[in-house]
Amino acid sequence: MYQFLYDLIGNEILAGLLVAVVPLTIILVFALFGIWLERKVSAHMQDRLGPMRTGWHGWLQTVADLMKMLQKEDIIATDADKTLYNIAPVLVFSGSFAAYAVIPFSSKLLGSEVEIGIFYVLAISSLVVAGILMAGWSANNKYSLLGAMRAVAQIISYEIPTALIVLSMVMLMGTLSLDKISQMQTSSFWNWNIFGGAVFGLSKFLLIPFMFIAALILFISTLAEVNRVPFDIPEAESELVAGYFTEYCGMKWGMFMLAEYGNMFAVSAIIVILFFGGYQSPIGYFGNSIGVQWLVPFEQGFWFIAKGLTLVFVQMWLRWTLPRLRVDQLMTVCWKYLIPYAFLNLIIIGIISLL
Amino acid sequence: MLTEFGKILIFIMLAIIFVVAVFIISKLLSPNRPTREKYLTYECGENPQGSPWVKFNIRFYVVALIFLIFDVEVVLLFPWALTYKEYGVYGFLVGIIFLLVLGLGMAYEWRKGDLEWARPHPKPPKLDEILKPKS
Amino acid sequence: MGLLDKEFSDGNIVIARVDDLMNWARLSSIWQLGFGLACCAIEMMATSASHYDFDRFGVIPRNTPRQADAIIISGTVTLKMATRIKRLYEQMPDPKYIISMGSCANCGGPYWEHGYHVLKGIDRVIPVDVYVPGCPPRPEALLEGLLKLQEKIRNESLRKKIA
Amino acid sequence: MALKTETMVLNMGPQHPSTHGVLRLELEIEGELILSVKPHIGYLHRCFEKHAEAMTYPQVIPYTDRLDYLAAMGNNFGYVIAVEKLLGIQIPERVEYIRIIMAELQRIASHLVAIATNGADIGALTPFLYLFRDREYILSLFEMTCGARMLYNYMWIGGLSHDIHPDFVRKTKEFIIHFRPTIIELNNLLTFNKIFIERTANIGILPIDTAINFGASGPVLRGSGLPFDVRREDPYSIYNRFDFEIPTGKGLVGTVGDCWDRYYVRVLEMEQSLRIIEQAIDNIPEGDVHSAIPKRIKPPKGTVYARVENPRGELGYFIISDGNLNPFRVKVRAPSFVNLEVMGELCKGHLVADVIAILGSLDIVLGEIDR
Amino acid sequence: MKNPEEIFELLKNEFGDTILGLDKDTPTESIILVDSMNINKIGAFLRNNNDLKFDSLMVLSGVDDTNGTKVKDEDGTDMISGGTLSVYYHLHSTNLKHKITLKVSTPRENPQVESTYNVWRTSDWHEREAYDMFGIIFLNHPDLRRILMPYDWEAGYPLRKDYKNPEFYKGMKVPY
Repeated sequence: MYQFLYDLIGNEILAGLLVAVVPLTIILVFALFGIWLERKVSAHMQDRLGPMRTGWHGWLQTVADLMKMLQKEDIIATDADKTLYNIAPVLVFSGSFAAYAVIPFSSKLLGSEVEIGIFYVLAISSLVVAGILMAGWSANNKYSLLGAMRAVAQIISYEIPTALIVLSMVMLMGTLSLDKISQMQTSSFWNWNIFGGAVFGLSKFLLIPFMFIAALILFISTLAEVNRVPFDIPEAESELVAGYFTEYCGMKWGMFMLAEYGNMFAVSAIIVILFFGGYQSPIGYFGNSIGVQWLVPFEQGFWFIAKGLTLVFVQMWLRWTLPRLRVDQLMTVCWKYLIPYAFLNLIIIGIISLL
Repeated sequence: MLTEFGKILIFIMLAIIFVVAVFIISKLLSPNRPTREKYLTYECGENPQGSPWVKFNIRFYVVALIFLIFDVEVVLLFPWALTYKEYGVYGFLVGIIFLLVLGLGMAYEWRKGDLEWARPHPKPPKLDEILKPKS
Repeated sequence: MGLLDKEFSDGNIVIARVDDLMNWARLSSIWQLGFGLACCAIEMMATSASHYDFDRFGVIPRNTPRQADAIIISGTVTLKMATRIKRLYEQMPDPKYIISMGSCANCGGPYWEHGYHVLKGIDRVIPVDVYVPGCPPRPEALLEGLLKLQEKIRNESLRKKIA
Repeated sequence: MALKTETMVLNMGPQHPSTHGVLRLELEIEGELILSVKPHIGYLHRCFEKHAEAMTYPQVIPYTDRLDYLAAMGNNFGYVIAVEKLLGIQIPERVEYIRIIMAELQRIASHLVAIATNGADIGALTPFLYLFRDREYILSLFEMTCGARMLYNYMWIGGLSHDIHPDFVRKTKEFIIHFRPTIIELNNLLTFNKIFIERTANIGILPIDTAINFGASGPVLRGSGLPFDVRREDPYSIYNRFDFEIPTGKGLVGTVGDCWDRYYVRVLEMEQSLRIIEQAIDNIPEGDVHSAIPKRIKPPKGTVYARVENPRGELGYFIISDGNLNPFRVKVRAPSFVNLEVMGELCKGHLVADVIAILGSLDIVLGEIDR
Repeated sequence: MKNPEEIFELLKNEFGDTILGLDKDTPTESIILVDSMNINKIGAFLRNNNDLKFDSLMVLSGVDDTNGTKVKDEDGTDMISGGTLSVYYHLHSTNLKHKITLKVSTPRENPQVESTYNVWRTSDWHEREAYDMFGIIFLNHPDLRRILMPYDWEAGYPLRKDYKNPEFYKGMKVPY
């Protein structure tokens, strides 16, 4: 993508900018669609209709919300810390958007083919923690302070199981770059990592159960990292009024929402790449069969977004069924269950990969 | 020449520009009527007693300890994970020993009880205690 | 239902169209402050439950006044509570609306004569946009009150709001 | 290694998503642990007792509706029994049966709201809407008989305002058939949900002697293990003709008297109410509901204290009459007012999230706390 | 299972003259009159005695029995002076299943009653409400302040028969 644009306009910075604009639009469109989907999914799960009045089945609802938020007055409390208060949404959004630089939407559409793909994603996602802490502390509100303290403890401690699972996948794959990982899981869904990766042989069948466990642990810990129920303790509506963004109003709060949905898709994209074959289609490409080569990247993009959306749907599905955990139960789940299991999983996958 | 990390920098710059642009648009469109009460901190409709900026024990010691054991370990293990296959079983054993030592550290941590978060210790109200006249 | 459910009959100068767009955005996503006082609050919960579903009109309960557009004063306002409601109303960002639900909030309701601690109507403390009669008003009455508020917002002009 | 930390006073103030109305809890917290809880009430004090002194006896009934607005039938029932005891008049059988059915239907509707808000406070939002859908079913039954959804003014002194609708009996039977599977669905969805149990078991344990001394009643007292129910202890109207058990907390998942027990007692009580309705719905005798309503109600000088088993506990009316048309003094013993006193002792040593679970399990209604 | 007469006899020979009397004539329940200054001792006795075991105070209600003389106030409304305020205690035993009602009277000008805070903890809020509504001071009650009315309400005690509404409270007009 970058090369193609660079030949087109010649100037590197402009080409880089244009390459960056595509994931930004994808995130924006996804956030609009995601918020509407969440309200419709929650409505139909709860035996009601959800937004119906703005456009057909309310598909314009999020557009209306966005434009209404633009008109809301911006209030910064007198004894809040102004600079931190304003920097926090910028940090949170750029933290979650930067992860999209290395996510390959299709073989052609890739922000930057930097070698340490997944390692960079782990590093940049902890920028969000700093943003949340700033938001909570600067608003000088007791509820946002409690929400921020909980968020810090939760996201830092749930990064560890994520890192361990990513480590075990890297041991198998032998590379850090997300693009190469997706390329390894080509042709049919049987070669996806969740079914033991592309190499055929005994180790493939031995790996399948541990791959399922690894996918489950990664899903749970990334749920916690994105603050989704049952781990949405930082912004627990029923206890802390609105958690760390209690004092934010109008578009600043909109940025937190955008970052949350952006994070949700980024996290499900990583699970899709690591386990469900990235942008590879499960049943082969239609473009190849009818010989139209330029259609293949679009198909890959379609498959990638479809898989991402199914995982986002599962996250939403969990939100409207499970109650919320308490802070200390959340920590016990992470330290006493997820980390030891991820630990053992790592060692066993290492042994199997040696066979 | 724009390196790979240069592209990532452009990504982050774009994010910042986008957020600041949205704030500016919102500033243009939104009304602004400051009143004293509007800028008081929100506390469920009450006057907040005392400031929230107090010394807050976020149990940083425990989080830092666990973070040290594991995330630093993971950082060290990434290069090992990429290259251990060339050295066969011995390469693998090197990593495993490193992992087991750290596993020991975690077991010690667990046994010492430092993995406990702020757990509620409920004290069910005993009648005779309550009815003792307030000394 | 087109994008803007209001035809462009009058002279479509750009200001009028931007006004309608802004009004349409404001009216189709009124976020109510999740806050109930008395019996009308239970009726408000029944309205946001599956049978009558407030969410069809884009109304979701937000818990903090900073992110709310409208307060539905559902129930009897006592003197002790009136000062808090004034504080909450003040803390809401600016384009904000008030629906006074139930005769207790409208004018003191059954407690008008001997209620020494009851505020005789919330409009003595905050400006009210829509009054919903009834004790407690049926969910359909509350929905009709919401439609009346949306009607009012549709004919508002953004410039007067900002100026 | 205890870091020296300052305590913080957090106001879970009148406007809070899960204080069930306008209750202010002043929490003194250190980090997340709670040192003390001080409830502040009075934000909904609507001067019921002053109105009762200024109105005649029948005029007070609509005000009793608005005390515990989730169980309006139960409030009417209590007041009406107290005045009938004072007057010493005889009530026709048909009125007794219809009153029992209405009170039990109201108990199910009120428990549905209590369970729904308790679940929603802990984060499970979907059961909240399923239970409100079932409650709509009961509200349509009430609307069919007395025209109102929530506040009915239905039970008059000596009779009823309207007779029941011709196909009320058929509709109630349909409701019973519809409602039994939803209780099982509720149990699968929420009651035995691992996270819900984790959040409510062994939280807010109320031993039995403290509960008695605090005067707690209803599911709060029965959750602690004492099978005390006014319908059984001090039988009023014709409750002694029906057989139903009194469910008590047995500590299935945690210790006896924790939040989960109080919650589960309410679920079991809904089944018992269904049993009572089934026994009563088939043999409602014929008769006129307006026959025993006296034209002018002037009770003799004297005092009466009558109590009724409301969904939240023992609702008592203490009426002093000095012989003329208006009652001299009406004092309401509101069960939520008494149950809320336990809050101060119950929450010590818990986390902020547990206060919400405990408050949800106490199931308070601010209308009758502040009167 | 004891009826009020037996309980009255038992209390009479236990406490002698502080039990003032028993009136049985008025309908539906007989009331034991008790002196206001040692309701605490009587309560403790009622709770701890083995064949009484009144372990639960159902309701504690303040009453303004307007038996004072009516005095015309300067703006024409009548004020009651003299006479008594009384407090009714409804007790009941959960295991012996019997009920009893105590009545305590105090002068209207300086109403003082011993608090039963450390006998039945439920009387904590009931006494605060009686103080809030009638102005009855409960001695050695830990924090006797208003419970239902705003804490800074100085227009007197609302449930007294001669209570007049203040014109304004914090800038809000109180009467209709």
